[in-house]
Amino acid sequence: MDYSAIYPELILALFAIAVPAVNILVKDSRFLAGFSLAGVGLSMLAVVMHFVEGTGRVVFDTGLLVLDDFSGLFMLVFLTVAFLVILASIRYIEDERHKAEYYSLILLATVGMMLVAASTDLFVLYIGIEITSLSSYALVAFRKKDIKGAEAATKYFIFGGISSAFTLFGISLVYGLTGTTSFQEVGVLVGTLDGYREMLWLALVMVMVGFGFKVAMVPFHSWAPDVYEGAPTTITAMLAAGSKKMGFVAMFKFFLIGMLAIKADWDVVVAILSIVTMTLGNLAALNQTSIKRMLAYSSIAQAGYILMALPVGTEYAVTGGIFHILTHAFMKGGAFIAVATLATVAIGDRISDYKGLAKRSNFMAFSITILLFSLAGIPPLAGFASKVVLFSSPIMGTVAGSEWMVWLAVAGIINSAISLYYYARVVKYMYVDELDEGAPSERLKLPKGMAAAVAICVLAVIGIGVFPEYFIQLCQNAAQALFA
Amino acid sequence: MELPILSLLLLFPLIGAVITFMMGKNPKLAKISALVFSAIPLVLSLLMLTEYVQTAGGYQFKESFTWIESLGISYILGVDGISVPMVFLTTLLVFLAIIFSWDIDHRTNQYMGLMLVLELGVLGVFIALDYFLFYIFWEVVLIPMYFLINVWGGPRRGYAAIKFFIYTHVASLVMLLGIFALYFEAASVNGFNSFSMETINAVSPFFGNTFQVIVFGALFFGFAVKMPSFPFHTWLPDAHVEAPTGGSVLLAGLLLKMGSYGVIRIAFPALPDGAHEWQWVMVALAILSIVYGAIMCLAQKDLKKMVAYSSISHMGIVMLGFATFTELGIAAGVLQMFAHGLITAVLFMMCGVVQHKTGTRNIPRLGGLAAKMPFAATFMMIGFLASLGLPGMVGFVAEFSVFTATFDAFGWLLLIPITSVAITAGYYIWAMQRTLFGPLTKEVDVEHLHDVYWFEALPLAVLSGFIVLFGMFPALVLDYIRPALGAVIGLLGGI
Amino acid sequence: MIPLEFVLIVSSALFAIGAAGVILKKNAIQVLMAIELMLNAANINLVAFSTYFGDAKGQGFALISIGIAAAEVTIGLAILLNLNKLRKTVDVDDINLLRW
Amino acid sequence: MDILEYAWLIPVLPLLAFVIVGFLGSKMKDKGGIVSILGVGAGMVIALWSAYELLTTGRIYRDSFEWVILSSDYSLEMGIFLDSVAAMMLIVVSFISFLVVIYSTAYMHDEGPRRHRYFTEICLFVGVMLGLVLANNFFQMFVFWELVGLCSYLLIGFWFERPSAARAAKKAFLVTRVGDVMFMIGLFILFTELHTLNYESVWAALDTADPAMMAFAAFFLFGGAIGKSAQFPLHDWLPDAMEGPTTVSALIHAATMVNAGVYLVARAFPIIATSAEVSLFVGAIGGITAFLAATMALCAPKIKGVLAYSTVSQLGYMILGLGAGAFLWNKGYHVEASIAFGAGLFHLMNHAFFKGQLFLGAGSVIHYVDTEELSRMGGLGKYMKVTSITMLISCLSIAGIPPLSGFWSKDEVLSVTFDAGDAGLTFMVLWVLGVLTAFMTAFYMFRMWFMVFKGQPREGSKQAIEHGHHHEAPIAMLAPLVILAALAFGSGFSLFIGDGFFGAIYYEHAHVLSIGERLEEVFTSPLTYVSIVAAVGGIMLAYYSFYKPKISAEKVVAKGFPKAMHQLLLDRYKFPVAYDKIGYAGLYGFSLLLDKFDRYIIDGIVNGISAFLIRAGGTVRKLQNGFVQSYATLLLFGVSVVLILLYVVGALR
Repeated sequence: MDYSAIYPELILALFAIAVPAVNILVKDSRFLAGFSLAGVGLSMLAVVMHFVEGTGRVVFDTGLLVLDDFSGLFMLVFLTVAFLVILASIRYIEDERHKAEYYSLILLATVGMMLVAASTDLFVLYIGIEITSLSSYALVAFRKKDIKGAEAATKYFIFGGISSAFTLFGISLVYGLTGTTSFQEVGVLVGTLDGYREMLWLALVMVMVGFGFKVAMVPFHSWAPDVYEGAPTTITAMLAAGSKKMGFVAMFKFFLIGMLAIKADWDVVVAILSIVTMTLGNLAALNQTSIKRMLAYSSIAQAGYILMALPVGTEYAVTGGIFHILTHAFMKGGAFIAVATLATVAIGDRISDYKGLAKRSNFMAFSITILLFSLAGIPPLAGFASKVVLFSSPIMGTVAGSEWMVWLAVAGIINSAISLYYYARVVKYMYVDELDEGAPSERLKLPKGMAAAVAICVLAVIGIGVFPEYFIQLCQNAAQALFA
Repeated sequence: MELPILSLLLLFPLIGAVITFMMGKNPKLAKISALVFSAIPLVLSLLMLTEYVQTAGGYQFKESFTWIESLGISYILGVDGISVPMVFLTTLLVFLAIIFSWDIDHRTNQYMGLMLVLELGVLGVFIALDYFLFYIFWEVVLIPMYFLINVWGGPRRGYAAIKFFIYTHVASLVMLLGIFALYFEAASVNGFNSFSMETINAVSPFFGNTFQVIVFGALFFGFAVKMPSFPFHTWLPDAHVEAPTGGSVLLAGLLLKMGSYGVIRIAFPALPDGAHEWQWVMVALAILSIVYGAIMCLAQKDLKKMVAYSSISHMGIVMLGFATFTELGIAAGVLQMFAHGLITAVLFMMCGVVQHKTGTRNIPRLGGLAAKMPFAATFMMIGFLASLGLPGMVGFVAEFSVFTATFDAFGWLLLIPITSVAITAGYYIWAMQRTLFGPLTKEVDVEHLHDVYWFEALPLAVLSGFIVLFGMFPALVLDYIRPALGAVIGLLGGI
Repeated sequence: MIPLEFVLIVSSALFAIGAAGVILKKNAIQVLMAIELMLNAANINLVAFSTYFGDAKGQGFALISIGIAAAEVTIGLAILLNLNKLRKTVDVDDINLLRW
Repeated sequence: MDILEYAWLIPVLPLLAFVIVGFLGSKMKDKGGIVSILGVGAGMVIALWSAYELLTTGRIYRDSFEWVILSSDYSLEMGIFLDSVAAMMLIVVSFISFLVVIYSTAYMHDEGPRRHRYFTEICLFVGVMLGLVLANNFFQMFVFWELVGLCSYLLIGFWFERPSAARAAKKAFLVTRVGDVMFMIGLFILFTELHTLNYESVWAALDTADPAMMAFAAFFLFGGAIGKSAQFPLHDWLPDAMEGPTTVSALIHAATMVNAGVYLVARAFPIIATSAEVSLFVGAIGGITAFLAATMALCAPKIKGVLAYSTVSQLGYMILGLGAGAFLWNKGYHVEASIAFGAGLFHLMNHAFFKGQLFLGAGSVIHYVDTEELSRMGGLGKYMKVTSITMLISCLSIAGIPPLSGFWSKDEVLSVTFDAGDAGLTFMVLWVLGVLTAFMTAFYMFRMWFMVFKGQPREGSKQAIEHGHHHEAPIAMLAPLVILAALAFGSGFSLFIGDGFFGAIYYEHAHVLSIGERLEEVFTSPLTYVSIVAAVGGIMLAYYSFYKPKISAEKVVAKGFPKAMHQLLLDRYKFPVAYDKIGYAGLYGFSLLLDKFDRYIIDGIVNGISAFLIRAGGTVRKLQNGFVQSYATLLLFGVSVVLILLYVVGALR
């Protein structure tokens, strides 16, 4: 039996299991981190091999899991995120116990995401989501002494439970309506179910709840700010950059393969949801005092942008969506990791704590500026490049004839203009404002690993921004693979 | 192969900016490096002026490389008679502004670096021939200006900076949507993706009418905010009042030009029908801006705010010239852009000088400066007189021709904007009477009132020289502009 | 044999009860149990449909999801225990440090 | 060699002096006085030489180049167009400028370093004024027109630290600017109608052009003249302009710049003549101005004030003459028209001389007594012989006593106005006004002269005399006085030189008369005696009220209507108030209103939007109340909403 399709998942899963075992032999936490990094690296290698060999679409025997350009790309994204998070965590969780479990959980969560990316079947997808959810519940609660962490975990868990229940129920309905759970077959069959339209809608919405919960899509978003704020920042980074993206993968698969036949039924509604999502996220972010919470809301807004790809639903739009997911992983992940980094050198997560940061660490101030401006979509940064593709897709649709799509683009640009306000505010604190009297002013000594993680993100953001061609290609192939 | 002047024009400010930023330790060195790296583009642009073949028309010094193939985006640079004067203006003003800011002692390296970044952006806007590239430079300009206002600005700088940043950002985003629409429409005509201006503008006749009207609206909004045209102008006075002098000089001298440049370079060629449908809106806004801006100037107590509003009025003249759709009008409009760039630079430098020496820009509190600082007074008068369109100074011919074109195109409608000629004289002469003449006032510290320093006098002198030179020989500029207009006029259905 | 509708009605009712419980119950443990109800409602559906279609896929999946649910409960209880240790309460109305 | 080939040097030499003085003057010991004399003098030599050439040969010299090509069908040229009219202007401008510059070296001596600025600006003025005269097209004329305006502005504000001077300068600039705007409009009309602004091309194109538009063009061009030549209702800046140094008043505001308007009317004469209405308008403005200004001069308290009003009044005469001419031409009386044309310019020349002289004389008086108040002078005759006598000559000349120059030209103007009266009754009225003006002119000039030079010394002159400089002004000041006085006496005799003035300066039809014929024509017409009587009557009245007080002016204006009238005249018919009302109350007030609008409405909207968004952000944020169950509720609620949406949209589709 050919396992080549699931090498990446297998490798990572094995490492995930191995980490605690290794911990019994080697106590050194750095080694653990290195070990898990190696796992991530190997798994990445496996994916990259697939791209290098160009072995198109590889199917795991019964066809529940595939490795193609789409899943491969997302596996890379998830693995990169995991890599950065682990890299950043080395210092961040130094003083905690159970490091082995921490790393192994991160790896497990990643495996879950990869399963989602690879799945061709609702059930498998559900399992993948659950694996990720369960491990991230634990990760959010990882700091056992931290009240906020515990609260965040509780909320995350309860909300996650509800939404997964919804999803499961929805899936059961889909199964009941079509007698199958494979996206392809569902996609073929939904077109024929005119009698059960309403039933189908119910199923669609219920499934959407679970995915919407992951991507923090309004009205299933309310957990996100609290959890993002309460969780250990590295984990927040993973949630924002990893599991959120997993939600999108699920949505792409479900809506654009499974429900494409009845797109006309849901596209406007999803469009409305996307607009509401981006608007609400941005508005709420406007006057936050905690940078983590601000970033949380901003990532709700970003989710709104990416959701655009669904109602537009063209290959070009999906390319844009995937591209923005890709860049957002770096921007948001980088931003949260930067916050975490500063936390390790006793700079709180109040925005006001960043006053005159440029004086104390030019590198951090510059990196955060780049990341935030990229989030705001200022050229020539990655965020701009991806937004260009994403926002232009509804215009393409409009020019092609469906006028209502233009409002998506309009809402998009208005929102990114609004978002500029709170991003620029942080920048102003860091660069324009001077340090308060008596505030510590010595230069910061940043932990190497975290700095490296941040640096990687910044470089990626600039690099993708200036030379997006290759990445756009990747996303295009992925989109094609999705629609294939 | 001959050297890629345009790429070098962009390269040197970039390098210079990086180097200058690094000189946090040594302000003196930072200033010098900024000076050098702004001098090189100036030399290059002079070289370009000589190399450029006026009669040839079309784009020259073209460079073209594919950049983002899958989206049809390429790195295309080129200049024609419209952009050549702007490029020269840009390099000149940045160079002089850097000299003028010689006494900046707070975060000198950052200030100078930002100036160079600004130069990079503005130059890029004027020489980019790819819509995507154009937009990138267009946005790049915002960031240095945001910091210039926000770090070195006046008391309400925070408000002004963010207002400028977001207001113009909204405008450019709307413009971006318009560009997307153009891109896809052209793609559907051509059958292949391309952001190249020439490719898209070439097929503009095939664009549907309603399409053109809507998209022109989007683009024009973007440009009207930048110019700025009534009623989208309110960010300008705030930005100017708070900005440091060097910033104001570049803001009024160059950034506003980007708006009108966009109209002539993008909106007209790409959407001729749209332009025709919008003609009366443009005319109305232009006339409103002219008269409104002029009258607003009368009311201003703050010298700098007055100058800011005068910019609105004068950019309105540019818009009016363009809106005639005649060769005369457009040529005059472009000339007016150039003229306003030179003149307004002098005016804002003078505002800076007054602020510097007397500690206030409040006209009623000033008075009798001519007695204590004759040179400053002379420069101020040159600036004011040039700005009110005195013959022999560069502004006059432009203004005169715009109004000629207006009468030619719209007849007696001219009577409304022409009033501004008198009003403009009114507020300038009145301001002169109250600031330069009469007895010295108590508010001003008479003892330590000092005439202009060398680093202030030098740029002012150079600019004044150019104002008179081009005032006596407008042909020097017009001969670049006129041959280039054929393309635009042709698309607009003229000639 | 029991018609499909009946089963569906039961499962829907169960799901509704669960949802109501989630919203109304103040004790986090009870909320957790309510969630379990919702999950099981889904499972009932799965089983019912699979018998209806006569393929085992559904039942197999139901089994898996029960397993997942079990894991979920475990983690949930762990989290709540830790919460109880820190805050001396599992009342959902007491936990709103994180807001706005 | 043909001197006209070098005519371009005429303005260039003074401008050269301007540049030299401007940059190096402060170093020179006399602050550039000599250089200016040389520059202006050299210019004058060439000017007079070429004028001689032109007037003797009667040829016309043209030269031009394309200054700037604006577009395929619009281009602006710069050039030289020299005919007899230009020649006459050249003589007047260059010669008087030269004398004034010489005079200034002495008069401005006490100004110290400031003379540098003075000479710079004077040289600039002379240069651009000559450029204006040389112009071969209306655009070029406008360019220099603006520049002379600038110089006038600068020189009026020479003592800028005096608020009054600063204010006067501003007023001069702005009021004339209103005229300039009209001038510009006129240019636009011509430019767009005829696609050229060259004098001759325009004149040639008139027959084929749209008469209505030409009428508008004429009207607006004349608007320019109204501003520059201080005609009603834009006349009020000139009296204030006396804030400048007296030399400046003499040169700019009496002899040269203010004539530019008349010169413009002369150049636009054919255009004006195309429309009877506009011609009538021109004449009427001229007549009204002449009359109003004369009335205001009657009781002007300051010596320069009297002269200023008299200038306005005399300019009115010139405009009246030209207007009458245009009207006559339009009505077909071509010969009379050409005489009228000549008459206006004839008066321009004569006036330039005697008014220049009067101002310079006034200058030397002020130089002597340090006051401008007539009421503080008196009895200076025996201390300033030269000044008093030369000024007496000019007074007689301006009053119109034969055979002095003023008599000839004023008489001509009045007679052509009378002729025009046949064609249109309005001109009859204007003629009456003209005669009354003549009477008043004689009166106020001699009122001034008596009050200054005769009677008992009042305190101003007392001090001056006691402070014991019993000597006249220096020679540099006296020489110009004498020369100008000679011209004020004799310039009228140009009627009898060669073909006579009207043989040289005319429109289309030369009007050549032998001396005898001329004298006959003049002294046989009853009109001549009317004006002579008016003049003599005026002098008599002045004599009896200010020299041998039989009539007391004070008593006359003590009460009743005369008092009110007197006050009104001192208030200059409330014109300054009206200007301020328009300027401050009207425009400035409106601008303040608009400022509020800008602040609170337009900017208010902008700020309102952002404020709204931020407040909305606050509310949205508060929705996040931290209770997980409310989140769950939101979720359930959301699900139902989405479902409903699906149904709604499905229904709509």
